[in-house]
Amino acid sequence: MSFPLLTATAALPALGAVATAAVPARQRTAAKWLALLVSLATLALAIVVLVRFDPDGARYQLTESHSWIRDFGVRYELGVDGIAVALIGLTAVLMPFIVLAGWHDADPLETGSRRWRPTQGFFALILAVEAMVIISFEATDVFVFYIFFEAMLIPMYFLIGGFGDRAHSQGEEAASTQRSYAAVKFLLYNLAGGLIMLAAVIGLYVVAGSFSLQEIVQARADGSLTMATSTERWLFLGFFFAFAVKAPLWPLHTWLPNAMQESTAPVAVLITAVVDKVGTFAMLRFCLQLFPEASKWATPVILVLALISIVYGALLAVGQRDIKRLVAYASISHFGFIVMGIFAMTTQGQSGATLYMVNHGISTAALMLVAGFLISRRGSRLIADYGGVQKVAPVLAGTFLIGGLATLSLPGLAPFVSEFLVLVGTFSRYPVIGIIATVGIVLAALYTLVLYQRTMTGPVKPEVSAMPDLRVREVLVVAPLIVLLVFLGVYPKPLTSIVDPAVKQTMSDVQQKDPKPAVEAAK
Amino acid sequence: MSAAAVHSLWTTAADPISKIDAPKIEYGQLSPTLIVIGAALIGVLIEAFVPRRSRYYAQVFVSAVALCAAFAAVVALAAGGYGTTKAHIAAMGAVAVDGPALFLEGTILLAALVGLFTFAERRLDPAAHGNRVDSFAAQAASVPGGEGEQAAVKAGFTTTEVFPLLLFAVAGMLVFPAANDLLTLFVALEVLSLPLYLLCALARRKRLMSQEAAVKYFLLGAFASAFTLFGIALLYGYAGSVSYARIAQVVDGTVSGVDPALANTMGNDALLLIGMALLVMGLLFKVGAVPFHMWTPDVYQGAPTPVTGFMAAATKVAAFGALLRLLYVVLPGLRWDWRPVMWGVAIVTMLAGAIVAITQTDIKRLLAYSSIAHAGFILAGVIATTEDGVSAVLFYLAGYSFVTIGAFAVVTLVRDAGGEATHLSQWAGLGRRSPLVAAVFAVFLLAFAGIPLTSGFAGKFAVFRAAAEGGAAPLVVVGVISSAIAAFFYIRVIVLMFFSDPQPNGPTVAVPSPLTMTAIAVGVAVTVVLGVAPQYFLDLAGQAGVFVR
Amino acid sequence: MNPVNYLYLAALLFTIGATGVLIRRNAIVVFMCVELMLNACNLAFVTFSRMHGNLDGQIIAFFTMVVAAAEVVVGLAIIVSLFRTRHSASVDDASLMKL
Amino acid sequence: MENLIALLIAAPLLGAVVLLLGGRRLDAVGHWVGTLLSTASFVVGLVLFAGLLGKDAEHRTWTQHLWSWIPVGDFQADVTLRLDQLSMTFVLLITGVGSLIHLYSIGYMEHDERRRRFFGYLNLFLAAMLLLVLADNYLLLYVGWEGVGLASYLLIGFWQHKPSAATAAKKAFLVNRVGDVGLSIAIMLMFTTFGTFAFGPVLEHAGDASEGRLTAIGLMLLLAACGKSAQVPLQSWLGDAMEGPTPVSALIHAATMVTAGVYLIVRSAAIFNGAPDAQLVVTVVGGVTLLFGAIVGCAKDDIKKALAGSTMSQIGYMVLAAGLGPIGYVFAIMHLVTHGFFKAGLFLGAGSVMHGMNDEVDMRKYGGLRKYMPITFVTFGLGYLAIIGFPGLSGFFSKDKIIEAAFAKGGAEGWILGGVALLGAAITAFYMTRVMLMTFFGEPRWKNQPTKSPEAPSAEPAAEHQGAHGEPHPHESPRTMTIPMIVLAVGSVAGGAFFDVGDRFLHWLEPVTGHSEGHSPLSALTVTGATMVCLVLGVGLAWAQYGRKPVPAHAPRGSVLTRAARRDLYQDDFNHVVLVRGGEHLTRSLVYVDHTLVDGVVNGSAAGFGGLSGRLRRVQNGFARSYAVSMFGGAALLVAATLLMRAV
Repeated sequence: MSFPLLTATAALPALGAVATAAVPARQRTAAKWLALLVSLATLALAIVVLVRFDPDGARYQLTESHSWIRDFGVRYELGVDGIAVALIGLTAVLMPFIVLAGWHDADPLETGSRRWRPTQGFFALILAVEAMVIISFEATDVFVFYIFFEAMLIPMYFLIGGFGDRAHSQGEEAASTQRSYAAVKFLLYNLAGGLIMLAAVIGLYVVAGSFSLQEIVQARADGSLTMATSTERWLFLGFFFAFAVKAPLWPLHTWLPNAMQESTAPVAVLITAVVDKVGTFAMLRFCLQLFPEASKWATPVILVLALISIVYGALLAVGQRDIKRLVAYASISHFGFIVMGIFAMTTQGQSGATLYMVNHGISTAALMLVAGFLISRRGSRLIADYGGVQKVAPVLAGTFLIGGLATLSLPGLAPFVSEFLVLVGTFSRYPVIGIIATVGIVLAALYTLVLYQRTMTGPVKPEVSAMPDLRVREVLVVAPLIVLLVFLGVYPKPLTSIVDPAVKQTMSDVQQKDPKPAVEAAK
Repeated sequence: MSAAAVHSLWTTAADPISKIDAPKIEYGQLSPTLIVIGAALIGVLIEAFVPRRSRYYAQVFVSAVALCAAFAAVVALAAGGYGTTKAHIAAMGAVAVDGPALFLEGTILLAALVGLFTFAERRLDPAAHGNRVDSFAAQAASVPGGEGEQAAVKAGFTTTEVFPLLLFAVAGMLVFPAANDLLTLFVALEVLSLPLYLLCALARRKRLMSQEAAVKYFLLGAFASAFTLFGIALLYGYAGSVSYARIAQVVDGTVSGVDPALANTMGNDALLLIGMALLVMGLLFKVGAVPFHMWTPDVYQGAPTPVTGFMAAATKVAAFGALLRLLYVVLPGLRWDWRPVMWGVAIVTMLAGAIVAITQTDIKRLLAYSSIAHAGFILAGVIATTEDGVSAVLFYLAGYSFVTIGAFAVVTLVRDAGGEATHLSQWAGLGRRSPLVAAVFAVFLLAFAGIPLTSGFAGKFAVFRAAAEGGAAPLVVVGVISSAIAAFFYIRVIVLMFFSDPQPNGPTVAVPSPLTMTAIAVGVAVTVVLGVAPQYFLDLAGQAGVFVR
Repeated sequence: MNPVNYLYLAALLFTIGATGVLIRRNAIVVFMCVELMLNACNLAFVTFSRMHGNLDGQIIAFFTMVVAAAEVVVGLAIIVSLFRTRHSASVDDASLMKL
Repeated sequence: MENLIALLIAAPLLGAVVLLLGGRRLDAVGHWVGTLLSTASFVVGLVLFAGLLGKDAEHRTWTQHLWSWIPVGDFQADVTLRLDQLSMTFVLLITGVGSLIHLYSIGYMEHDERRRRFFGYLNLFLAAMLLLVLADNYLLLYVGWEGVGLASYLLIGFWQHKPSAATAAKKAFLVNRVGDVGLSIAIMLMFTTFGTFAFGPVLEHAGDASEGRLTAIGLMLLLAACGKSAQVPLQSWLGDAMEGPTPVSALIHAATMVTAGVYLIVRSAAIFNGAPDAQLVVTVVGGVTLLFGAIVGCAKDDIKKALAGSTMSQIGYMVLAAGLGPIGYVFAIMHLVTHGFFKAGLFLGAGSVMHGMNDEVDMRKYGGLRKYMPITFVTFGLGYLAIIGFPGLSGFFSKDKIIEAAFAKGGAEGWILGGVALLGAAITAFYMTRVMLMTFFGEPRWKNQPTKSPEAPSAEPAAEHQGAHGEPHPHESPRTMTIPMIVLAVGSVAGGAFFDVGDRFLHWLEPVTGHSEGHSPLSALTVTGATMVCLVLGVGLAWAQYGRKPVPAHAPRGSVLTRAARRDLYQDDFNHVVLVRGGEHLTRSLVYVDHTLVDGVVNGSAAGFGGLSGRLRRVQNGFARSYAVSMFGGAALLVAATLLMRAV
């Protein structure tokens, strides 16, 4: 019995969360450092996973399997394929920056008893989320995945509802009500999705008699398990609904803007860059593999929804007055791309989608965290309250611009690679949809540059005239992300080489082949 | 009526006297019940002979010992294989000793033990005139606010009768799910109900509400048991017997030795169906299923909180046990008649409970409605009519009862000058004041909401899965939807506790004695264990899934 | 005379009792109506016992009486204490808790 | 030797990185670093050029494979550079002109505190532009393509504190993005058609693909070209782009970047050859833009905007030529190069003039400057002669060839295109003469009138020479500025002849683009003659209007056409009304929809449950008897239902 690496990767932050929560109220800073160290250690473990993972090896590697709840046919089964490795990597990479960026976000206000320890709670919750996200990337047992997919909501919920931007335009009272509204909305949306998925999960068990992803896929392959078409479709819809809420796909997206708007920048990053990825990841791993036929059946509708998300999200981003809301809608547009890539059912599309998950994570993190620094300086989220910042804080403005350029997927930065792959992948099977989707490219440029112009350029507003430039801690947060963006934009091969085999596998599970070019000779 | 017939009546009536032989009772196998009843009687004697100041301790001691002993007996029986291989009918066919019975008895006894701790709590209320007081009226007979009461309080009286009453109720609950003929069922029903009626009336604070709760509970309960009894009568009329086995045979038509009278009544399905409906209705009343639920909120709110907790937990367990046995042992032959009806009841119960709870403003009423919704979920499992269904329901009940007691125990802690602060607005910002209590309560709420890694989720999953396998997929969908609705108000409370600022003159959290702490701790422990590693208990419930008939 | 008639009588009594519970205000009377329902049940038991020619029904009737007696004890205790508190035995007055 | 290719890009890229990350400590030397590195790149270019000349025409294509970029299934994008005659030409033009303008900027930006960053951006531009022309596949070209877009964005908006500049930058980027969409779709089409998008295989097998697909690809490429090269209908950004510092206008918006579209079309010759319809569209776009730019150029009083219009029009010539197919490709590039010289020269001249005039850009406030800034006058004048196609100067050769080719297209098309080209030549002569006269001849119109204080106090250096107010004192610019002007002037004088003699340029480029002699219905001499006539007409007209009688210091209302031309033929207004306003309405309404409809459904359902709950809980009215009623009813229902079940 070898060392349970995957379990360790998830358990470490979990234990870290407990430890952090246990730090006495006085040693606030200790808690912060502890959290930072734990996240770094997790990163180290994730790197070990990355190293130990052999792209050309078995479908699922580093597998663990133990009996858990026999009566429910549940086994504690973990295993990673390339896609999972990539996303675990993303999570582990982002966490330290999230912790670092949120360094002062949870310093307690005066109110509350001496036992009230918001700081410890904040970082403990963040680590808890990390643990649950990682394990849901690792789970190859539907039930295990479901459990953590759902349980994840609770710490997220407290992070959103419990901690918000310090200075708030309408005062603390309004702030807290809006916060709890956002938190409740987030929870109910996702819980509803999750519960509907629960029905589907039970249905799956009734039909398949097992929760093990591999077993079911195997059984379906060798024909020992057959599903009635209607059953498969219902189950697929049950699963997809939950993931579409999480992703979030139009028209189930409205929780995201509120959640991101009300939560602090690091938490917002946690939501959109990490937690939401579980949704798209699950589409790729569970929807497609468990219900290939139904997936193909649903593809047209889903593609249209994705297309709507792309255009709609971008257009709304253009119309926002609030920086964070703008980023949120931009993310909705990007998630549209991801879903489109997944259901384009081409190698390029799905690899692109996976890369997109990673790159979008990094780019949004960069943009959002810088935006957070900006907001924390002026104490307002409204675009209109800024102007001419680049004059007083050139570094901040510069990083902000780079984050923006990444968001509009400028060639040379990572997101371009994934976005183009998604487009090509979609185009090669559904040309019209692919072409319409390119509208998203133009709109992305529009909302990003308008945001930059309104906040950073023009005459210096008096309120921002005294704004300090990025501090060391903040530079430490942003610089590595930017380096990553450039590196993955120029040399994404390490990532693609990990992801490709897994995608090919998925393609064969769905019995799909890439369309052949019209002129073979050229190849 | 012909003379011959009359004469025969007399003769049959007169004849057998010489033939009566002493009944054969398996005292060992009935020991749990007997122990509890014995302890209850001792409790009565204590009330009679032990001096007032030492009564409390004596009562608590006796009750605790009795409950533990009874539980030990249950464990011993289960270990002795009475739950599985040696399961059989004891006491001349009156009481079944089998898996479900033992499992439920065990659950009830543990719940009762935990409940007992909350009953015995004396630290929460400020000491009156130097005497530690519990949450029961100093002298139930005295008029609220009258000088009689003041005198009683001054004298430091406490109603230690609650402990024997508790034990009697427990005894009834132990027999209820094990009863194997309708008469025993009825008697057990009354034995568990009557003490509860009284306990409801004994609150120390808010006595008017307490008495009102008692009256409502009593009248409606009596009303319901009248229906039950009439149902029993009709079934007896149909089958000519009240023993489950016999009735089942008659229903299946596999009965032997059909005399003309029986042949006559057997033909009359109306007797059977109406009787069944009325009997089931009586049980549905106890579990608080819509539309027989209306007593629940009022009684839960008015009764002393420890009683509410105990009642909500143990009564549900016992009643569902009886319902299961009735439907699985007596009426399986009628499945196609009662299942659709129960479908309706389950659906209405789940939805109504969840929806009405949304707008509740009193924490105890909120929990009452949530318990209604949960009754609906459990019914979904009952309807499965598979072995998995049985074990799922058993598991659910086990998990649910401890969460409930724990939750109500927490409610007893949050107090202001007027006693317990049960209005939701008073709970605002509790998380800031005392994070621990709020966190614990949050855990219970999440368990109620069925969030994964809590017993609530495991139970819900088991029940829904059983229902789905039993071909009740629509029920599962409805259940899922109503859980989503229900989640809303559980979340509301959490929001209130953690995200809204505490009110200036809000309630304080009393520091309880180890008793209540144990109760809550047990609740949390069970919630987490059953949520994370439920396998062992699922095995237990699984083994206990078979009824003897 | 056909024993079935006794059943009709029992059903009638039961219905009367039930109706009484629904329409009467005074707790005592309501309770008496419940007792009436129980007695209706007893009648039914005895009748069936007669029809089937076994004694179970009669025995149950005795049990019922005992239970009813116990119920009376408990019930009167509660109702009386309520009456002493409110100086009224009306069921409708006891409606503090609602919604 | 192939391995030097990467060095071309590496040098300026390094410069960009160093200068942008270097921080203040580099402020002192930043500009020299930048200039040095771009010059280094130029030197490398020369070396490679020599190397190429060393080989015979067939083996003048070198590739350097650096690394595999995006390998996903059949989708294989590599980072490979390709140096052949075509890209070599561009490399020399870019690095050469680029270096000169670096040098010029040293003086021009002397007093700008952010000069270091300016040079960083310039280097960044060079790197991107070189990548664009050196890329070996369309996706890599796309990277350079957007890279220059970014650089142009940064440089147009260099004076970000001016809202107008920021807006202009944003506009340029957005309009270009529209074009880029075309490029990306074209690449996707290539991938689905050929399974690859590397120059080699695609161009080689272009013939095998159906004409329909080729046409589609061609049109998409054209869309891209329109965006980058400011061709109608995507030309609107170029005028505003003049908000940038003048060296930027010279380098990016005259000499190099804006010609990228022409490069793209010529590079994709094989595709266009297979798609006549696409070619026709290209020629039409070229022709229209040619006139559009020229007309706009006639009406502008802002010297830079006038030149911008001219740029548009000249690129129109190139595109037109490129659209003609093999008979035009070479001349398109040739005109591109010569235009690079004289237009850059003209812009630098304009910059020098502004430098001496407190950043005054309104030509109506110039006049008689030849005495004050002789070098500028001479260089500018030579550029002027070159552009109008004065015999013997570079413009004469390149433009003349294009006009011939246009006629040579044959048929009605040929006549129309040729006519347009001729007309264009006439108008060119007119507006350039106008610029010349208004600026350097006539009475000084700037005497004893304070010029408006420049919008960018820190920006244009002249502010220091003169208190921003008070009348300007025109003076010659420092040497760092004049030298580049002189060099470019030489280029614009000699370039054409040098290329034309013995068809040097033709032979040089033919292996890449291919060439076929069209047979024009008119003899070359006739065409040249016609061109001369047009030229004289244009000059004469301009002299009649601006030379004979004094120029009014304030613009007269002017004819309908004039007013239309001043407002870019209302094209911007159209955009504003249709796209901007419409877009704003769309987004605003969508925001509303999202809030009320999409979100409303959710909140509504929540509220609905709340209301339902509120209504249901009233049933719980506190009266025991009503509870009993519900129980009784329930019992009745239960019984009824059970009996019913049996009945059915």
